[in-house]
Amino acid sequence: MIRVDPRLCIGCLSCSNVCPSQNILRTETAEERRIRWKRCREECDLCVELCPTEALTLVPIDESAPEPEVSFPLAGCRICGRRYAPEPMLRRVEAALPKSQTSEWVWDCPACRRRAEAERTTAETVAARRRRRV
Amino acid sequence: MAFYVDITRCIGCRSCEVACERVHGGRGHVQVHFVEDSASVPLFCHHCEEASCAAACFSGALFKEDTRTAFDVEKCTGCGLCSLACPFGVVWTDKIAHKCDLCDGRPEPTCVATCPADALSTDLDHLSRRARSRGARAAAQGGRR
Amino acid sequence: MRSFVFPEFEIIRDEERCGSCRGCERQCALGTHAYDPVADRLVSDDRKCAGCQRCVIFCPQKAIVVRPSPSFYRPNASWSREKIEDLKRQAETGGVLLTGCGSDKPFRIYWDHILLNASQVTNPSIDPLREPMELRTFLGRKPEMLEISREGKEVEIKTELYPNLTVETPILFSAMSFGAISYNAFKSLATAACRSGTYFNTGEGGLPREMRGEFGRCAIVQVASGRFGIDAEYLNVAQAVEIKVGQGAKPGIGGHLPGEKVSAAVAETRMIPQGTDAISPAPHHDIYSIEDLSTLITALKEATNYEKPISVKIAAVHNFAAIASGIVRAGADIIAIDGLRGGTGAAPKAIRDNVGIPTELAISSLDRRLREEGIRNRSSIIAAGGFRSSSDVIKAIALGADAVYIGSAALIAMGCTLCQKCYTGNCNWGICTQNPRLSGRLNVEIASQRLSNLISAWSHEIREMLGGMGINALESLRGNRDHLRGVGLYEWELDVLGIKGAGE
Amino acid sequence: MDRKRRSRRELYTKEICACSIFGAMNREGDRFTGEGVMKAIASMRVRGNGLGGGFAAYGIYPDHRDLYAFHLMFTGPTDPARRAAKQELEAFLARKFDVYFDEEIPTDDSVFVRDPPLLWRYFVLPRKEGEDAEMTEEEYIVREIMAVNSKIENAYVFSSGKNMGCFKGVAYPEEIGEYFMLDRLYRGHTWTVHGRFPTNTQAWWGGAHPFGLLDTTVVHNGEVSSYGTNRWYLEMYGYACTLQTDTEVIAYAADLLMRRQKLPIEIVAKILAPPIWAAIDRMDEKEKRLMTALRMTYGPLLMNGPFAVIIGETGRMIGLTDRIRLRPLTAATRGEIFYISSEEASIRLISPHLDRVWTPRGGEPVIAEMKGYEKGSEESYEKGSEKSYERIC
Repeated sequence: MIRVDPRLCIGCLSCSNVCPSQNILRTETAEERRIRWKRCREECDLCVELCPTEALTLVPIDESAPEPEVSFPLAGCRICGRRYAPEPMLRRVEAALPKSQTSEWVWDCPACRRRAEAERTTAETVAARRRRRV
Repeated sequence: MAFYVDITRCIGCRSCEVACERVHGGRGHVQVHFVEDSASVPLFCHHCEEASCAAACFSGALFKEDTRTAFDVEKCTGCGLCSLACPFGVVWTDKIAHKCDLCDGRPEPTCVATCPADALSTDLDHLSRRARSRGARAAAQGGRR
Repeated sequence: MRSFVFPEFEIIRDEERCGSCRGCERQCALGTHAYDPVADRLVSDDRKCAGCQRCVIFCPQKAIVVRPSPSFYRPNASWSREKIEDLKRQAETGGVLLTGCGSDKPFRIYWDHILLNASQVTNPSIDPLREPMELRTFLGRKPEMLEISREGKEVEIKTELYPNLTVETPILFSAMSFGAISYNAFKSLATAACRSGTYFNTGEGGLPREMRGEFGRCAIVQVASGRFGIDAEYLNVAQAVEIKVGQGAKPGIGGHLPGEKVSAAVAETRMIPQGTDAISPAPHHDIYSIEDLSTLITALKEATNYEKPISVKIAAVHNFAAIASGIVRAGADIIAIDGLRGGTGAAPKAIRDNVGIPTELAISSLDRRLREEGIRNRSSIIAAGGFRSSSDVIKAIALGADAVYIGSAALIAMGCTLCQKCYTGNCNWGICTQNPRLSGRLNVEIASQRLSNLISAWSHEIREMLGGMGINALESLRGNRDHLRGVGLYEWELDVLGIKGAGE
Repeated sequence: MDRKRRSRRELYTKEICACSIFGAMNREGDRFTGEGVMKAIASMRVRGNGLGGGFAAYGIYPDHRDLYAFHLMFTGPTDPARRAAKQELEAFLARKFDVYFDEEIPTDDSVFVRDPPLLWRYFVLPRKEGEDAEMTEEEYIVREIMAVNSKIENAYVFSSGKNMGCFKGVAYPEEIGEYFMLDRLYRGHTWTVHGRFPTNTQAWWGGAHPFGLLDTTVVHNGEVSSYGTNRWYLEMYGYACTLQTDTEVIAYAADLLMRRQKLPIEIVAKILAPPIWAAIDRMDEKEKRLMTALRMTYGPLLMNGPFAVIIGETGRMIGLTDRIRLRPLTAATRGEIFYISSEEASIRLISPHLDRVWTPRGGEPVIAEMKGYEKGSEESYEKGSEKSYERIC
């Protein structure tokens, strides 16, 4: 079975994605993301191998140990307010970005980023068309 | 290699979206975004020089290869860090990351080949030549450039 | 060049069951399985499959079957498929065919032709669940006799005793070096040996520094022809030193650890530059004769202050019994003999399958030879090569071995499926590889648990069989051929084994 | 199959048997006839089946006390074969020994015994010549006996001590006693007896017990499962095991340990029937070290399987059972007489009022010694007393 270090886990769901046996359950509501590792008897190690933070360890099965579970509140978008990602993930992304870049946009949701990008690139055209219309 | 979009020519037909989805098993990488009702813009992966998605990727699935940001589907775990790291919000994750691969293996990205308005190109020169000729034509007609 | 060889295996995927979870794709380091995102299904390339069965075991839907490819050449008693394909491979590569694990050729397995005795009426069998049943064994030189002085009730031993290894069960882990096997596999062996009161052998790869404190007390360290990883601390931290002269899978040739497997940790332990090939020469270049061996034995005894038994490991070849007797006279405290079916990480196939003699015959003739010369108690015999079960072990002991080395059996306990691709370094089970992604699959805690379970299971079975024979201490079975009978063996084979035929 | 081939394959046949054993010693050294012990062993008739019985008697040849008494048995299918064996043996003896006196062993032919061999006794001293001069007499005799037993066909030395003798054959022990007229002709201070129950029918005279080498004799009830191991260890020390019995290996082991290696009997008992490791691990350091050294060095001499033995020597009698005590043994004293027997009833039969009766624990020897007994370094024994050793350090 799997032992989880909740201090390291960022809630990215890699483990759940790669688990062939679907032993890592995810529950996502508008407010929070919850992950539960079932007491799995497989020793396939894929989740351990593919955890970005090495938060998981394969340990011998122990029937008495509780099933590990972690939950993360989702961070809200600065612009639209929609909750879109667990905060530890965003912090990790922020830390990983090249130093030359600004990083506050990380706290915008992808939809808002797309809208911003679209508005930026079309600003000139839109303005011109407005003028023409006027 | 990257995409260049001539926004003025985009007619918002979403052919690029459809073409991309067709090639990538129903999971496209292009999204045509409408700004009010006055403009449309296809949003693509920019294959950024300093790709923040590749920087955030822990498994090595995203990496810079020459000028493009390549994606190795074998290594992807679908963690979603790349989609959170894309400043343009064009990478998305659904058990696995979906990101433009420039239609690897085809002579030309499908979206470029498909665009009926000739708004897309992978060749910057093509666009700039066209812009120059448009300018020249306008000048010849005595109009403003 | 296009390969004319059939794929060895055929992969059958039950599309109904397959949930496209891609577990198989991630499990296979050889790239056999691939995900086709357009069709949302998995596809397999039979050619890449080594038959290790990793994907089969870990497919949560049990959707995969890997079986030998049914393709065939025209049946030909002389040209078997294996011979044809080996030849084709050589025509394609122009090189020596390498292989791993012990020989899989159908030489007679004598264990399966030997039967054990049991008590009836005249001699009560002993119930190992209720009575003590002793497997403790000492390995090393024993004195001819004990001289004892008595002062009233005070008894003193005047004879100086030789250093001996004490094992709680006569099963030791064979030499498998860090480098040939992964760090995790190596550590699992060490952990299990310490936990089970037995020993593991470091092989020729040295003992990583951080393991010395904890695992030195159950280590036998090896000095082989490449002299990798040897320093004074290495010799002294262990409980015994083994000089490796030969290996059952490749008698007469050396070893070759390819540079790709020499990772930073391996390089540090072996004391060689990272990424360089670690080549063990065929002979020890300071042993060209028995007197040179004697010198090395003495040198190692000096280096370890005469506190450790010195073992010499040789491959069982035609005249080995005479040689072994010379080795005992040269001062070896333990003789390890490795028979025909001994394993390897990499060996030329031609050598593995054609050189040596079976372990069973080797044990018997070595034991007899040493007894005839009256030097049997000057040296213990550890037999190696092809032990598959507790009954093999107990038969070996009845033939005259003091203990056995298990290699393949230990690896199988950890997950090995004997796919024989050890030499590629891409072991999907994380055993025979230095790829951190693959070796990480082998969990030390779980693997060592499997190993100590194996040792405990075999020990229990040995106790059961001993009790059935009415014997409650293993030393009373050693060399006790009276408890063995042969079936289906020729007269000469019974002669060499020194046992009667069944019913005789 | 020729002999060489047999030995290469070690195709030995081991006889399996269960038995009654009995021993009596007068610790004052007064001699008595074999009548009592014959009566005692007869009472344990059900423990035997008439396929073997024998006696060892100490102190029976006071007139030849300084000569080695060799009892010889010439077997063989026909009388001429036996005579031929005798001739060969005598030629051998003439080369190696000075024979002072020889005679046929007197027997009472009115007692029916099956297929008796030709029995002869020789009183000899060794004649050591050349390089053999360096050897001790005992070494020399052991070597030559091994040679006779393994090389001269149909001739077996079955008794070879000074002032003692073994008498044995295929019959119930009391019949053997009558056949050899032990109740009339001989008086000894120590007697050990054996009644045999072999499971195979091919009993032969040489295979009967007791088995003796020099003045050490062994009567034994049991089956040694470690026979093969014990045998190879002893063969390494030059003992040729030819009689195919467990008793033989016990006798040789006793000879090796007590005579050649001069180990005291308590130590020998700890070698033949050592304590279990669990017990050793609980001992104090010194004792643990000793026991570990013993088991390490003499592991192959551990007698595994059920047994009870009485080892007789001139002036000493030792009873010992295996370490988990699978066969019975009872010891008793009455005045200066010391008894060891398979069954208490047989002792009570000849001596109803006993001073003390006890059952020794598994693996712990009971030792009876004659007054004034001195041998080797064992002066420290309390003279003429019996002991059951709890611990020996």
